[in-house]
Amino acid sequence: MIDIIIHCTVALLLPPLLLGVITKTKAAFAGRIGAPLLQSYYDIFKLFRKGSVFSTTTTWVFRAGPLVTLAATVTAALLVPLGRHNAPLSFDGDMVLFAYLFGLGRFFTTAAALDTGSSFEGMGAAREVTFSCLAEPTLFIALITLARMSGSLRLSTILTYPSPGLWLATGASMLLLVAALFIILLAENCRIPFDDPTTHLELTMIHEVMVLDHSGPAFGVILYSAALKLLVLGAVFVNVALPVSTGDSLEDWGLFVVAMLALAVGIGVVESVMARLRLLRIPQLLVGATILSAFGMLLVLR
Amino acid sequence: MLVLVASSIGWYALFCLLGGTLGGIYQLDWPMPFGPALFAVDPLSALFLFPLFLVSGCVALYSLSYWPAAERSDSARLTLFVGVFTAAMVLVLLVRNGVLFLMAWELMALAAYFLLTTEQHNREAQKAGTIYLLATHSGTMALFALFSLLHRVTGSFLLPAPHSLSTSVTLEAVILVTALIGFGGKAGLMPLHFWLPGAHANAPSHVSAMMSGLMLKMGVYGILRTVLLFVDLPGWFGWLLLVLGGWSALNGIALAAGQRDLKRLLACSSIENIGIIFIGIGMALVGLQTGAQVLFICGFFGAFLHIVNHGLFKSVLFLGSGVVLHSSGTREMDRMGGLAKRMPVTAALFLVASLAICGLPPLNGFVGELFLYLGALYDGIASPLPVLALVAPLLALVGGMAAITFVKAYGTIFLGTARSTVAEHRHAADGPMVGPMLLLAVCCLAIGLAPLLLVRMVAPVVRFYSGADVNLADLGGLQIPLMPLTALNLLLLALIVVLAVCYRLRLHGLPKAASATWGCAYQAPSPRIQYTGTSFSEMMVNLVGYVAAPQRLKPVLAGFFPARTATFSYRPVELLLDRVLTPLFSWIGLAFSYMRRLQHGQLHIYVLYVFATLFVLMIWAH
Amino acid sequence: MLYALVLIPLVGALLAWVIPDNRTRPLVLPVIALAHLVLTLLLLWHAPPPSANGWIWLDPLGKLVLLCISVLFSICAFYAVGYLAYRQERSNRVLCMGLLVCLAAMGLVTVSQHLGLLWVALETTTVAMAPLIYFNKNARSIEATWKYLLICSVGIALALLGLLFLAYSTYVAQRDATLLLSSLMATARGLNQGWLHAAVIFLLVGYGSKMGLAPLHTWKPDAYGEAPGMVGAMLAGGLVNCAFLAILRVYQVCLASGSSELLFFQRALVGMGLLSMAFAAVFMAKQADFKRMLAYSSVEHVGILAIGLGLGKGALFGALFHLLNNGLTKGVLFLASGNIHRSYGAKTTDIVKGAMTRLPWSGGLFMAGFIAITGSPPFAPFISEYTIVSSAFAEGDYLVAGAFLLFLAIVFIGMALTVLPMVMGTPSDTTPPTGYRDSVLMVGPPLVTMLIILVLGVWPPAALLGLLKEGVALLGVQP
Amino acid sequence: MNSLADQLLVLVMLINLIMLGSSRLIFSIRAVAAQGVILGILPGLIHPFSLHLTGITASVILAKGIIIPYLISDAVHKAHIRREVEPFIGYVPTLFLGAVFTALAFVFAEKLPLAPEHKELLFVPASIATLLTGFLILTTRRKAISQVIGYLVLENGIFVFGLLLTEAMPFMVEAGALLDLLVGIFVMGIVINQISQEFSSLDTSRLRALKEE
Repeated sequence: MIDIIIHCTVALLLPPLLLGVITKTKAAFAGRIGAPLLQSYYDIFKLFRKGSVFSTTTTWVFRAGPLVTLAATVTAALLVPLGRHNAPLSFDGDMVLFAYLFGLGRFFTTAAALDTGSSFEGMGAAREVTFSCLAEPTLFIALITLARMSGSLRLSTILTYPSPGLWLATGASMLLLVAALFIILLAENCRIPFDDPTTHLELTMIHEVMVLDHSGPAFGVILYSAALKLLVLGAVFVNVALPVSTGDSLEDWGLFVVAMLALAVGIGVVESVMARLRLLRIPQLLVGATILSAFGMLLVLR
Repeated sequence: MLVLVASSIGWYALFCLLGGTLGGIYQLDWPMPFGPALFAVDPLSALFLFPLFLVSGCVALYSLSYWPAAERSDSARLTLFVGVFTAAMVLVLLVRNGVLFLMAWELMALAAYFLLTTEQHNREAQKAGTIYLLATHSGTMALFALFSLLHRVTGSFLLPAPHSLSTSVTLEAVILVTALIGFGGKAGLMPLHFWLPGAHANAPSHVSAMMSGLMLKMGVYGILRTVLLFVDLPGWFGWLLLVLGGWSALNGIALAAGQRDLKRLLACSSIENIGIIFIGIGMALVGLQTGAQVLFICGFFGAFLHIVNHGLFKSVLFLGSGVVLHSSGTREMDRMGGLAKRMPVTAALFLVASLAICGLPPLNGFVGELFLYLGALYDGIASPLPVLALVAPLLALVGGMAAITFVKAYGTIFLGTARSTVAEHRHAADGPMVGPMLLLAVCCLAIGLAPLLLVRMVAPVVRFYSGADVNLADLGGLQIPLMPLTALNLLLLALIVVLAVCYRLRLHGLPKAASATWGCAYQAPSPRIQYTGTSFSEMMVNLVGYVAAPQRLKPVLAGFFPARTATFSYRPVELLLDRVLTPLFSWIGLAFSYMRRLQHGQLHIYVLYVFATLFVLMIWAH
Repeated sequence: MLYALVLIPLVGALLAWVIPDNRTRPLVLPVIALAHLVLTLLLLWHAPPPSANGWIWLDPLGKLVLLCISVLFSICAFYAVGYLAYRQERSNRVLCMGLLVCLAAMGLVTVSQHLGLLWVALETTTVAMAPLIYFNKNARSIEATWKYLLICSVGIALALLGLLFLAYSTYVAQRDATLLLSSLMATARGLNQGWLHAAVIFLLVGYGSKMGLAPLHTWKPDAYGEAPGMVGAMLAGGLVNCAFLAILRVYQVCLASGSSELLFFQRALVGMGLLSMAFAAVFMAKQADFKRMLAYSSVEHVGILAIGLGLGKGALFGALFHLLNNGLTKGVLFLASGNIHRSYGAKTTDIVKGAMTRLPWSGGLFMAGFIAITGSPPFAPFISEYTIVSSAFAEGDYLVAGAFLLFLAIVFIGMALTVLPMVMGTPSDTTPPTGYRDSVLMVGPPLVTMLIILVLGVWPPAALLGLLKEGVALLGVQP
Repeated sequence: MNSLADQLLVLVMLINLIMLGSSRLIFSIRAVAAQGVILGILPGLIHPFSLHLTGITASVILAKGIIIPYLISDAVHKAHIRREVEPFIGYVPTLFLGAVFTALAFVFAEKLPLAPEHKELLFVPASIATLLTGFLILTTRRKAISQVIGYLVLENGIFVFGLLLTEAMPFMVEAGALLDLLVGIFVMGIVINQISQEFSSLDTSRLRALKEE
């Protein structure tokens, strides 16, 4: 019970911090002081107090977009184990629902983007659906591989199963999976090298361009959902990549938060040292990730 | 109207049957030398009858306002054939005599032909009708062979009892392959799908709904019925179905993504859904053959649920496309836009169905796919060589592409602003046509929220195949998460509602403003600047260029102010039809025209033919 | 009573000759036709015993053909009244007489138990048909008539030689030549094999050319294409069936003579049948002239009949039933095509388009006929064709069955590509309107026929099935 | 008697060859008439006398020797043609083919068993040879009239064989056959007249409008 409360608390409160850490890391690389770590919280709060502008072309779909996305992401957050703790909700095949909830969110985000009638937003939406479509199989292959190792179909079991021992036994395969998952993490969250959230040219953006027309509380919701998504997918990655357990529940929670922050730093580092890929290259990278995960699966079968 | 009455009677009958023992048999002494005319209802036919009565009833209601008898002169013909079509499908499901089955089958196919060529003066519809008729009749020839072979094996024209047929390996293979050609062609399984997009696109929309939602399923029914006859099936058949299903699903949706014609898009997505159904059947058969019960159960549940579900949401989509067509006067999505403001109910229902067809929770499409995923995942952890596990990433890819397709369709049609003046000026309102659509969409949602309802209905069918009771709660360590699914779906809906209420309250206290869409500082935006559906899916279409292979005609631009006539055109190509079948036919036609010189009009050579025949026979007799 | 079958039409022919008025003369046709139909039904109900010398008797096979002919003729007769009202510009005396003489001869064919008499009657039909084909009196119709006359005459002459061979084989064996069916069958086992063999070949080629089996069918497209619709119907539904009856008689003799001869005959029939279907398939593709297309369809169905007979066993039922079905369906098609021809003044598909719009009834009937003739349920030809296929499968003749289905499919494709644009679609604006309108007399008869075909396909009367079974029994299979 | 019959049959075969080689239409018609007369005489030579036989002899001579040739030459006169058989293949090759066919006829006849009293006679080879000649004329000649002549020769060939059975066959059938032949030729004559009116020629190679492109 305590775990569930902590789960909810962490899931609800931690996400914006991750964004702050990433920004801070990037600022550090650029030799700037950068915004405060808690800047994202401020942003979101400020947005909730702001008025909204709605385009005259939009309909209720435009308004529903952020809300459905948030609802779907929150539901997904309930399914994924954070650290060594089981998720509040868990059943056989919950990973399918997990993946499809993101799909639902994406459907609404992109539909909302199209609702504005802006060509830029349409462009972003097209990219978003295409890239995530290519990313999806990778996720499933990786999850099946992990499921096969753990012999279970529940995310909670699958993702808490990896251990240092497993790493020692099937290192090569795990490495491939982690690489694939990291690529998925970056792609799904629209980070460099797939997308640059801070760019100033709408033509080259993916996620940010889709939400150009949102304002006020809705935009706050979007920011928050994005951060939550980062946390949820990050948790999947962290669970596989850093399978350390202290044995004590509370210490494990601490460990998880630290690991997530470390992941945020890692993302920040990647964003600082890499340039954004050309849009045409992105599918190739995603297919490459699929191949990596498939190869990892083959190694497990062997 | 009559169809409506009939379908309600059918409903009543179905409920009686569901309430009863599900084993009604009615026998009629047919004077033909093919044995008695046997009609029976078993769980398998009941499974198909359920969406059939539901959808045909809704379609009948819909057509009252879609094709009003007062305004359209051809409505008598249309209504007649809708009735014949429905009746023939019911017959197909009920008869247990091979010859009668063929009769009902062909009646259905012919009625569909007349339905889809209702618009007599539409050249494209005529062409599509011709292709359809040729394809379906050739498929019927395969069925001639199928039922003749069954007759050879059993010595009777009555369909053998379930699980009673066993024969030599070769004959079994031939029977299965003929069934696959005959029924698979009707179901639109690739590569026999070539007739489908044109046919569904050009029929009146409610007919398309019936063809796609119901008639394609008859092909599936045929395969399921054939499979049911055998004592044990050869292992390769399940795999073959699986591969064909996967191939259809992937390529079907790839084709759909590249379409610009709304109804063609829906038609191609039918190919995809049929593919998914066949993946399920293939999985179940593989499970049956290898003794993996979980695969068997998951495969069949997935397939059966999807059969019903697809019937529901595809009907909503086609009916919705009819409303859209009425109001915009075109099928080309790139000329539409902004319809959601003028017909909010239709837009909402279309959205529900789009979500369902993408398999997204909390709608019914997800339930069927979930079973398939579960089967695949279970194979992934349990089988020594988890080939079937690949179904999961495949379905994920297909699902992703479905999302592209339907975001594109929904976004370009209903969202944004009207792209052409044609779409703008037509009279448009929701009208009474949305009633039946609403009913179907509510069914979609109900099944999505409480899948147990449908699962209960489908369970007897699975039991029919396995011969034993199915305990979904525990399948070799796997629990089918129906209750958690309901809970989570409700949670999701509740969350959405709560968020919406909060948001609304929040907005209430804040300043609001309305303005034009942010055009990135562009000062003179026009509706034509919007992203088109074609551009939306272009990236994906390019990735799967081998199937969709659109033809692009780029104008050559010369000078500083190129002529206005230079336009860019984009046309999706049907690979099989345009690149293979049409050239093949013209080649054969050419070969035939050489052979036709035998009839050259010279009498004395004709006399020579007579004597040549005489000589040949003499020599042969020797 | 059997003699009345021949005499009534002859009296009618005489009447037609006597009546001077072009307008009232055609009325003789329906009167005689009705009398003939009533007589036929009476005979079917209660057949008189064989005549004294055994030459004349109506056996089940004859009954079947007689029924088909009589029904078809009645339909054509009523149609003719309507049709000839449109063709007042020329005398219809020869046409009416020819039709009636032909009916008489065909009646004689059905009751002949003596092969020689049968030959004479058949030759009479050949000659009587010639002026009918020439009704339009133009260059094309004369060419068609000439070709028809010559090829059929050569064929029928060969058949005569075959008959002589057959008679000689009895002569060699028992020093007493006979062509009486019953005595032939009684002594068939002792017949001289060599002569019998030669006889069978000549008879097959002879009657085959009359029936239109490929490659002896060359006259068919020309004659069918140029003759008026109802004459085409009588050719395709009457003459073909008479010739087929002759072949059935030969089959009976073969059956009685033992297995080797029967086997050869059956194989030859199947071979020629498949060849006919193949020819038809090739020639029907892209056929621009719809009447010629119907002719090739007739070639195809003659092939189906031959295959059904050649396969024997269960297929015999199909073959006999198909005889009836094909005759009636062809009747509908020819009559409807005649109407369309009248209405457009053309019979090529580049001009004839959208008949369903211009002539809803005739166009619809043509469409229905097309669906029926290609073996689609719920019409009767489906039943017969399917019986033949399934029996081929049942006997293990996979090759024959496969080829049969393949050709059916090709024929369907070819025919559909001609028929669909012609019937469906939009009429082109350039076609000048003609005086023709669908009238009861010109649409009613084919409509009735279509209904009969439908009933036969769904729920045939038990009496007919009993007749078919009796016929099958004569051909050696006890059902 | 039998040797006389054989000689007549040889004559029949010679007439065949003459017809193949002749270029004049009227001459061919006369040759057919001659053949018909011979055919009329033949049954009397091989069968014992009877009323039936007389009837046949009389009617055959009447039909084949007089009426039919008359009908044809009438048609020829009406169509204003005298000569030119106009073969598709030259006379010499046709003659050669005719010779080959005659030889073949003998071979064929050898294969078939004959009743003892017919063993010595040439009926079967003569019949087949005449049949084949008729066929040759039918396939190689251009004029409609020539084709009718070919058909007649064909019929004669069949009739030669029929002579073997004259006794056994009922009169009615024979009469019917003859009558049919007569009417057939009559109708052909009418048609020929129409052809010559319509095309102002009897050249059947002009009758080629009805064909598949």
